[in-house]
Amino acid sequence: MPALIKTRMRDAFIVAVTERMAADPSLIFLSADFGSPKLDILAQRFPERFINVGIAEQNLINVAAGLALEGHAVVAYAIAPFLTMRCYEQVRVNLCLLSQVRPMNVTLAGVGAGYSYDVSGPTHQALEDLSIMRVLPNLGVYSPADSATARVLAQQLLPETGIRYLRMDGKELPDVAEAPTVAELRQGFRFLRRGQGVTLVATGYMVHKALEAADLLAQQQGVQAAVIDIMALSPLDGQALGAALAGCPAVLSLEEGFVGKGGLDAALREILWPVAGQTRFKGLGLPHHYRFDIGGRDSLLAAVGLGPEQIAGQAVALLAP
Amino acid sequence: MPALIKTRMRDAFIVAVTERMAADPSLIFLSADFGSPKLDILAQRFPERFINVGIAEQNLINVAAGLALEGHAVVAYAIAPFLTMRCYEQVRVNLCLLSQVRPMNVTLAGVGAGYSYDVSGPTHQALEDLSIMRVLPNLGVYSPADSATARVLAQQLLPETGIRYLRMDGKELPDVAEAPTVAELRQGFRFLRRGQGVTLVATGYMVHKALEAADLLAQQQGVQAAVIDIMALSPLDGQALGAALAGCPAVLSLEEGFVGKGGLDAALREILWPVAGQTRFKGLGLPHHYRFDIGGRDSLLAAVGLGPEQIAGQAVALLAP
Amino acid sequence: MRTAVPCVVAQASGTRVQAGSEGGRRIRVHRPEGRVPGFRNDVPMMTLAELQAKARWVWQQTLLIHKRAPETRVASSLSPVEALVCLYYGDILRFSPKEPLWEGRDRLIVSKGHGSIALYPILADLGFFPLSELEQVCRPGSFLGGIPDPVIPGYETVNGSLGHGLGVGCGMALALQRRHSSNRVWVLVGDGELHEGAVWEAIMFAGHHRLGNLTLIVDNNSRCMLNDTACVVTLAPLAEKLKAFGWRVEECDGHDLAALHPRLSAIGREPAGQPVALIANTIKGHGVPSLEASPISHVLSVPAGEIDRLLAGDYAGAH
Amino acid sequence: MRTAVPCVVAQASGTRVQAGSEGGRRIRVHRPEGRVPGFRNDVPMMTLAELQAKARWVWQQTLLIHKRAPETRVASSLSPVEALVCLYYGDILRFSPKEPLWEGRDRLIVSKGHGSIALYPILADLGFFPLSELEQVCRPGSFLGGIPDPVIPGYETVNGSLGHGLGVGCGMALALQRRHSSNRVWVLVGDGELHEGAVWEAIMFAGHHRLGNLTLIVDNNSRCMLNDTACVVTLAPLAEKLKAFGWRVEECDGHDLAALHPRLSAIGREPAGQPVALIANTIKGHGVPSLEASPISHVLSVPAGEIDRLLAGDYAGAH
Ligand SMILES: Cc1ncc(C[n+]2csc(CCOP(=O)(O)OP(=O)(O)O)c2C)c(N)n1
Ligand SMILES: Cc1ncc(C[n+]2csc(CCOP(=O)(O)OP(=O)(O)O)c2C)c(N)n1
Ligand SMILES: [Mg+2]
Ligand SMILES: [Mg+2]
Repeated sequence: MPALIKTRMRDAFIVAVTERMAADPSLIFLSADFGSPKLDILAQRFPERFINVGIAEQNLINVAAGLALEGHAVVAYAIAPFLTMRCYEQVRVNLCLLSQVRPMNVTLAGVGAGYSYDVSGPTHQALEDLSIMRVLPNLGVYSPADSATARVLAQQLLPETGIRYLRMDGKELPDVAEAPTVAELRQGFRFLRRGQGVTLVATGYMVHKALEAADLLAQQQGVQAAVIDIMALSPLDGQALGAALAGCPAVLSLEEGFVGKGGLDAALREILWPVAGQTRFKGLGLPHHYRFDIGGRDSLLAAVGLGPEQIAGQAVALLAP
Repeated sequence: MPALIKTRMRDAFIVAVTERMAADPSLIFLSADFGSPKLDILAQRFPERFINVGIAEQNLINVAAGLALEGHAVVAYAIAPFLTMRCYEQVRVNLCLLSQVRPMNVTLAGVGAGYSYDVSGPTHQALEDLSIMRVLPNLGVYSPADSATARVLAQQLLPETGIRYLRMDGKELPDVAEAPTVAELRQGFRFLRRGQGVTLVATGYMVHKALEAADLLAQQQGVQAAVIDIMALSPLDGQALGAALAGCPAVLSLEEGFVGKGGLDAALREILWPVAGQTRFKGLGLPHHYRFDIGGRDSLLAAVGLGPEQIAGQAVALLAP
Repeated sequence: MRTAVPCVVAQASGTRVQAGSEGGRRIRVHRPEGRVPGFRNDVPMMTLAELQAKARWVWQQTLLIHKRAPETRVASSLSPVEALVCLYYGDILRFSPKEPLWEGRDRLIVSKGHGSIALYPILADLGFFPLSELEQVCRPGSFLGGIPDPVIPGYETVNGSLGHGLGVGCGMALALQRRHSSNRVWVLVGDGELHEGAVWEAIMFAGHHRLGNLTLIVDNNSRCMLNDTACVVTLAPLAEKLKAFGWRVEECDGHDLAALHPRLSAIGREPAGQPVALIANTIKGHGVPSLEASPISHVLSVPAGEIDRLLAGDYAGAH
Repeated sequence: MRTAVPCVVAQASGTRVQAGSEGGRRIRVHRPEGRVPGFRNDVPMMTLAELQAKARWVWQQTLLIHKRAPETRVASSLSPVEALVCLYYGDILRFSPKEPLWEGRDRLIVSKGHGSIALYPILADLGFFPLSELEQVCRPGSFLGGIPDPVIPGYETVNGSLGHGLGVGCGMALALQRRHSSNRVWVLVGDGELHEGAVWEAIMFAGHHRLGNLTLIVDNNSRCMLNDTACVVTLAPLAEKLKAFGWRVEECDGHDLAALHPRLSAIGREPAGQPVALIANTIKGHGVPSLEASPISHVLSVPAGEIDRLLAGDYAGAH
């Protein structure tokens, strides 16, 4: 395991974008009036290729589309719920639909996965994005768990034609592992731990909770839980994931988004359907309502049953005869 | 079976709204510059309570929210993809989120389910709406198959506090049955045909295709397929539906929306999971890309494997040992 | 590269004066010689009368398409006929029919896609696709749908959902500006389309960035779908609005080629320090009395018999 | 119904002149007697000096909240202090602390929710909730979050996502108009928030429907998040923009109570035939030198030590 240095995904991402901007003079960075100190560095280094379009997410997407049609690679940067929901139809029409006919390269980089903006209230929380972005054709949906993954995603994706949404956490987090390999990125998932009995299949911040739960399971129950990090919801190699889960008696999915609403749990239920008789499955995620209560992210998660102890408990229950 | 008179859902809906406006002086009808002859009648009868907000879907929702906060019941009327996607975040913040705290009564009435606007191209086709609206908390999602259902939905829902989206077809269709009962509406589904072997679980226009497929199965294969009409994706009584499907060896879901993306098939996979070992299941719907080709709706559907013969073929394949 | 121009409907012939001539005065249309090597829309220089004849032909073809495909939005498609004819035949737009995405083209975004069926005969006439395709509009297998999409050679973007074109045009204009291209971006919108907030985000952006290579043509037919725009949500005073957002604004009769062509032509050649809007005052359903008279012309079809009578009659006098 | 006003920070006392008095002249503030039976915000009539003292107290409280909860957006919350003080203490807004959704209230939508932490001490002071709650901001279990939500008594709508308030306000104003209510709708927005197209949809709608009971207060602190609004996407000339959309526009120094209060008070009592916008020219991070000086004041926190020094010093002279 790498050291427990905590970093922000957006910083790793922006550093990788900055490097790419040096290599690719076509790359333009658009922000909807959202920034960070690392972004200031980018903006100062490439003032001609950093454009703040203002608090106008619809136009963010449309300008990105126009630039992309003219051959620019574009990064469009904003707070995750606004980037995905305020301009959903712009993403649909001018990116997903248009890129089916004309080649375009646009990376939608959203910050604030799940509850990561914990004191800013539900408008700032991205609870629907995994589900709704997965619905759009021709769109990659990436959900890294750590900075190392965000960095290689940027390195991998920015040079490629295509449209993709990158869901980044808002908080400082330790890396969960060494950076994923290109092959792992391509299939959309990787094993963080091998195990037996139960597999915890998690995405984003829940990967951290899954690892904590796996520790608890090992310490308290003697169960070696496997942990899979889902880095991409689309494209996700369902065949490979199905094969990886073959023979596993119990699978828990973990997402910081509404559960039972077309996100990770739905993807897994589809993949696991053929072995449903042999494999027990339970999808864990956020219950289907908004929360106005204030509290640290982990206490918010614990309040809805997503603390590490609770996850471990669910795993035990799922394994029970 | 009722006579094969074809009617438009939106007409039945608007007639029911007009009746309700006579009974409820608080009810206001908002349109985003979208209409029909029946709507002209409503507008002429209640000129003070018909407001065309112009081609401004975001403001349509926001004005609806403001009126609703002041105690008005509101119908907001627009083309389905624009009503759901152009103002998705407005629906989220000012209806779904706000109505969790303050009582509001707003009915989002969208026209153009699935491919129903067949010659208007993909921007006018509602392919994502079932999936993405189902993701929003505090929102009812209704998908009637015929005018009779649309009418009773209006009668049932308009007096109730709550926010709901009604997905209506754009074409003239015959009624599939007598109007559903209130109990059926409350549980979200009803049997149109009892049968054995295979159950076709369909929503919206696909209910018509399911009935045609069931006819073919009866005639050509001697299989009496059951047909279930899903009238609501939220709230949908999963326990009742699970019980209704108990013991059924094969279930096909049919939706005119992207399949495998959190719509009807995902709901069913969740409901059927406990009996996955005994019940074979396949989700049918639209493949995950847009279509620019022109053609009647049925030929578009046939091109993606959703013609009645193809559905019947899928049922036979699912039943095969 | 242009194919010959077959005439499906007989064209009126006019005396040969140069395009842009107003009254008796002869105004030579600027020919952007050498501006871009390989300027490819080698449409012969047209007289005003020829432009008018072309507009008449396009008007007729639009009605004929509607006769075959009543799903098309005919009233919406008749108001921008002259603007489109000016752009394509009036030596304004640079384009290449055999290479629709030719780098040296000017970009035309038809944001009011539903109301641009008039562009089908123009694109066919110019060789973007065979004229015979006009017979297939809205038929299975055709690429010419009720609302045009970028699968049609000559269309840049996805149309059908209103309010997107200007924002996308901003991105294109910015890109062209960055590479010092002399190409322009033209965006055609409906007046009702200006209700959309996304358009105002783009108007604000273009004004701020002084996108002088961007032109907005407002097909100001003063109607949206259900009624007059003034009754629904008024846009007046439109010129003042746009000016307050940093745009240069011009306004003229959108059906009078003698007024319209010089304006568009001047916009097309003069470098501007700010984005330019041309408010083309038009009539929805222009030339079709039943459409002109109805506030809901948007959703009306013209019966085949009426189209036949109109085509037999005199276009210029129809309103 | 109002609770007594405990002073967490000592208030400056002023000579008793009536609110709205400018210089030496005494202008009686209009008291809407009998307009609505049960007008409940029985805040005692205040002198200008008392209003100023109240503004100072609110400013201090806002800093103290920020000291305890550095997540709060302090720069954004300091610019609208005087506008909020006028509305609540200046006999303008009708409200009922013990019945926050009292039918007879005026509606205030704080569309720039993030930048309205200054409203917390006001609402507490007026009795919407106990003053002790101010100690709990952003703490687990509190309803006072980093961005206020309608779970807070006194807040009407969901805040946090910019650009929604005016449209919702249009719906409310329409409803009030329909039932001939004399109540008004006030909407407070940031200048950067006006980038959002949804706001312009609402501006257009309000202008068209002549929503004279709707007032927009623009907290024109000339900065959005990353920079000066003029550098990002300019809103100038803002008054001209709004006028072109059918609004009456007023403009004044948003920190000068002697100028601001009479304006707001007049808007609040004069029936208008069109929506009214007040552009309150303010300073982001008002009174905090480090914030005033930085174009990215939006994202800056003020260290506790600096807050202590500021509270010991002289507010009025701080800028
Ligand atoms: C986002 C969106 N909302 C609604 C519609 C439905 N619609 C199509 S055309 C139209 C009226 C357009 O009026 P205008 O922009 O004035 O164009 P015109 O046809 O008059 O040129 C409407 C409301 C749409 N296509 N897109
Ligand atoms: C829809 C949306 N986009 C982006 C943001 C992020 N954001 C929060 S405050 C802010 C700047 C606001 O500037 P302004 O409206 O001028 O308000 P001020 O704080 O200056 O009063 C931004 C971009 C948001 N909250 N909502
Ligand atoms: Mg129009
Ligand atoms: Mg500001």
